Formats: sequence, C-alpha cells, structure tokens
Amino acid sequence: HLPILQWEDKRGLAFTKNNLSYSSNALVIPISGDYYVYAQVTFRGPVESSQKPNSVTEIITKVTDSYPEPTQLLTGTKTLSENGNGWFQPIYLGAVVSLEVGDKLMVNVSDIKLVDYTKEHKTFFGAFLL
Amino acid sequence: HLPILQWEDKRGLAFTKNNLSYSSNALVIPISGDYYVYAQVTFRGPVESSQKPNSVTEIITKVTDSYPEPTQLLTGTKTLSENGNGWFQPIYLGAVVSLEVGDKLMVNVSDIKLVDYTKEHKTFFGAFLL
Amino acid sequence: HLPILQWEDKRGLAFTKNNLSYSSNALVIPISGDYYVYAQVTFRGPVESSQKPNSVTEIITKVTDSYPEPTQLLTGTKTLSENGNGWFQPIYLGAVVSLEVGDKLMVNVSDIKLVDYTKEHKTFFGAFLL
Amino acid sequence: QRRGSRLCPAGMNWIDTAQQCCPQCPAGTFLSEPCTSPENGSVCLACPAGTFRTQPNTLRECQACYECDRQAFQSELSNCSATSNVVCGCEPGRFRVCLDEQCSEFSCRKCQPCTGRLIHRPCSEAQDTLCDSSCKPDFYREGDECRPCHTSTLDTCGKECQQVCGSNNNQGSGL
Repeated sequence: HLPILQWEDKRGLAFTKNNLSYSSNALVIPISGDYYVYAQVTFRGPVESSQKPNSVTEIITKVTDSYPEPTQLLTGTKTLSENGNGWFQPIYLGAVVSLEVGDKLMVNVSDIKLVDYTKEHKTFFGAFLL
Repeated sequence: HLPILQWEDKRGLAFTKNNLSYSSNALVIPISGDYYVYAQVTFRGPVESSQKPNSVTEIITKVTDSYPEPTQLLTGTKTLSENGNGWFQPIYLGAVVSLEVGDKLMVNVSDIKLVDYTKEHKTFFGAFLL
Repeated sequence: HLPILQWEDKRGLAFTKNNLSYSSNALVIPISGDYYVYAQVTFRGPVESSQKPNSVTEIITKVTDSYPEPTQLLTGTKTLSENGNGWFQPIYLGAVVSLEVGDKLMVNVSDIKLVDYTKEHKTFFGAFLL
Repeated sequence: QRRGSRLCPAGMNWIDTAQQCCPQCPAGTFLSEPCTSPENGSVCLACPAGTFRTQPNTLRECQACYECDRQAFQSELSNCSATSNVVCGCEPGRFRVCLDEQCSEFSCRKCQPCTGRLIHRPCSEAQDTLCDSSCKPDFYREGDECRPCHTSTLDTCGKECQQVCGSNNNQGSGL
C-alpha cells in the first residue's frame, strides 16, 4: 500500500467535533450516513533523496471492519512536467460517500517525501455529515 | 456543444437517493433549492487517434425546461505542458448553485477520448442539497 | 499582502442569502459556526505587462475584529511549466473552517493581472454553513 | 474597534457570546473564557507548544507554527515561540530561489563553487556566489570552465591551455 499521511487534529485551524474523531492516522466515522469527504495535498520538489518523480498521486481510502482490504474512494493523480528546479503541485479531492459507523478514512500519497507539510493551509483533510 | 459524459449510478461507490435521480446522462433535481454540485474528471493521454491536445476542459452544465440553451455552471480548463509520452491530469470542480425542480445537471468535456473512465475513484460527479 | 479579488454578488449565477452578505471584497459571516468555504480562480497568461511568472497562488484568508492580522485559511500554489505561449490553470480550494460572527472571508492571488475574470463559471467563491 | 454598532475601548474587543467588550489577551496567549463583565479580565491561556500569537487578541486558538522544509534543505533561522512564527532560511552552502514575489515559498539551491576562478561575491542566504569571469592563474578556460594547468600535458592540450599553461611552465609553477 501507499504511505499514509499523519495529521494534526487539535492545534491551529485543525479541530474535530460531533464525535468525528482522529486516531492512528484516520478519521473515525461516529454514525453511519453520507459524508462529504475532502483533502488537499500540496506536493513539492525536487527533494534530493528521491529521484525525479514523473507523477504524484493522492488517494482517500476507507478501511472498514467488514472488509479486509482498504477501498479507494477518491484518487487524484497527475504527471509532472516541471523541469529541474523547484516545483509545487496541489491536488484537491472531494465527494459524497456513504460510510458506516466505525469506518476509517485515510489519505495515501505516492511519495511522502514530496508532501509539503510546512503550512497547515496548504495540506488539509476533512469530512462532514450531510 | 461539447460531448456529455455518461455515468454509472448504481454499482460500486455510485448511488442516488432522496429522489435525486440519474437519467439520460443527467442528474435530475427533485426539489428546488441550493445544491453543492461537484465533479472530477481525470484526463489522460496520449491517445493515438488524436494528436496531443494542448488543453483539456471540464464543464458542469444545467439544462432547464425554462430556457432552451444549456447554462454553463462551472468550468475547469487547463493547458497541457506535458510532452508526448503518457500524461494524466485531474480537474475538480465544486460550488453552490441555485436549482429548480426538474433541472438537469450534466458534465461536458473537451474530448471524450481523453477521459479516464477506468476507475470510479478517478472520475466522479455528484450533488447534495444544502 | 497579496492583492484581494473583487466579486459580483448579484448578477448571473451569483447570489447571497441567509444574511451571508458581501461587502468590500469580503463575505461577511452572519452567525458563528462551521462553514464549508471554497473558491476557484482560473489563471491565464501570458499577459504583456507581466513577464512569465513561475508560479500562481490563490489564498482564502479570514479577517476578524479579534486579531489585527489576516489568517490564511486555504492556499493553492502551483508552479507553471507551460512554455511561452498561451496557458491557463485553474486552482480549486475548499474546506471546513470554524468562523465567528463578523468574520470576513477574502480571496488573495499572487498576481491580479493573471486572473481570468471573463466568465463567471471559471472563477468563483462561496461558503455555506454546515 | 468597530463591530457593527458596538464600539469597544482600546485594548478591548467585542465578544459576541458574552455580548460585551472584554480585555484582549496578550500576545503569546489566546482567549479561553471571555470576561463576565468589562471590569474583570478575560481568561487567557498560553499558546500550546507549536502554536503562537504575535499580537494581543480575543481568538479562541493560537496559530499553528509553520515548519521549515528540511527535505528541501531549509534550516531554522529562528524557531517558533509563543509570540513568533518560525523563520526559515537555507542550509550553509545553499541560497534562496524565490518562487513568488514575496518569497514566502523558496527552494534552496547549491552555491556554485567557482572552481578555478576568484570569488567576486561570496554565496549568501539571498544569492548565489558571483564568480570572477576570468580564470585564476594556472587555470585555463575550456568552454565555460576553468581547468588547472597541471592536469594537462602541454602537447595534447588546446591552444588556450598551451598559451596559459605553456608560459607558466617556464617558471615551473602550477598547483
């Protein structure tokens, strides 16, 4: 599986409420229903340790007790055409999905070293019940 | 007009409920009100038959009985700088629009051959009443 | 600070309701709560007066009476790899933020001359209370 | 401090939940509980680690500190405190390449070494080394590089090299 991102859930702009909780890298669904789930990841490079990627991918996945495999809910994948010097590429995803109580939502990325984690307003993740 | 995408409305992650129905390529609005409408289309190429396009476009349009012309609600259009070999590019759109009962929502694209329809989590379309 | 965009709030697809008002380039929050805030800006170039930028940035900011400085809520920043001739690039942002009555929401951009303001469905801004 | 029709004296902000003006919390703190009357104070708590407020305020939370982009060779010029955000620069041997006009986003590129040339202006946080256009003594130009004489054998090297290194050879110098 692709690496899973970790999130800040209390400080700054981050918050959780109405029992939608965050634990071990996942948002945990408190009641079954339809949720609008969204996430933006800003990717940036170049980064020495990893050779030049030709694409970046962000996937919002669901893990549920009723099925052993994660389900890919939303995927944003883009090829990169930036030449050598510094590049930035945000990918935003959002849609309505039907979720069950206890389902866990996570964000996977193609390469965690390419994720811009430096500012909370560039990379974010959330969900709300309709 | 630009080609209209067809959608799966029952299988896999797809669903419709609360009388928001899907018929002849359109979501049909069951009651008047403000809806958050969204869609993502992942474009990819090259596709032999068409030489490399220099841009891709996604438009969410509204067709209504009260007006003979479709109305363009949201447009995402991007030039492509990737060179010849394989490229892919998602475009996400979402906003609140005021709709009347019976209005139909559709997604048009610049070139249907460039749409990646292979995975439901890469290209999707939806709406919910506020 | 970065330039602030001005918006149409009445004509065409634009509207405000439920006391969410627009004044001096900002959406003004009528009651405290969690809002889904979103904006898309379509950038395009080249524009004679400005040489080719190497990046475009869109930021949704909050101004509040309780603090003398604006707060950056959401940021989309992308480097441009398109060569000289015409390019266009949409950036969409959207997320849930906690707001207080009287807070003002604005959209800043890296270079106002690069914003495609010609069509209301290409550049838009909004918010709704959850 | 205008809030609709409610004006508060300097140093105080209107608190909607309390429906009155309350003293601002000092920089480095946030408003935990509004005052119960303008005379008594607001309850202000220190910004938790990793957050800050540079100004007096009546906000319910502090701003999250930025982080320096270590993988992109940024380094902390000053770390985050309760009253100031982190300030990032470039690791030694690298300089800033701004990605936007305010340079709020920048990458850190390696300073050029000026091999075989004198340094006109050393590399700094803000700009690359400026090398002298001509080669140092005992170095000859090849393309836009300066090569040391000793590595070449006089009879096989080009015209430029023979000119520079040949004349030196009579005095027997060289690195």
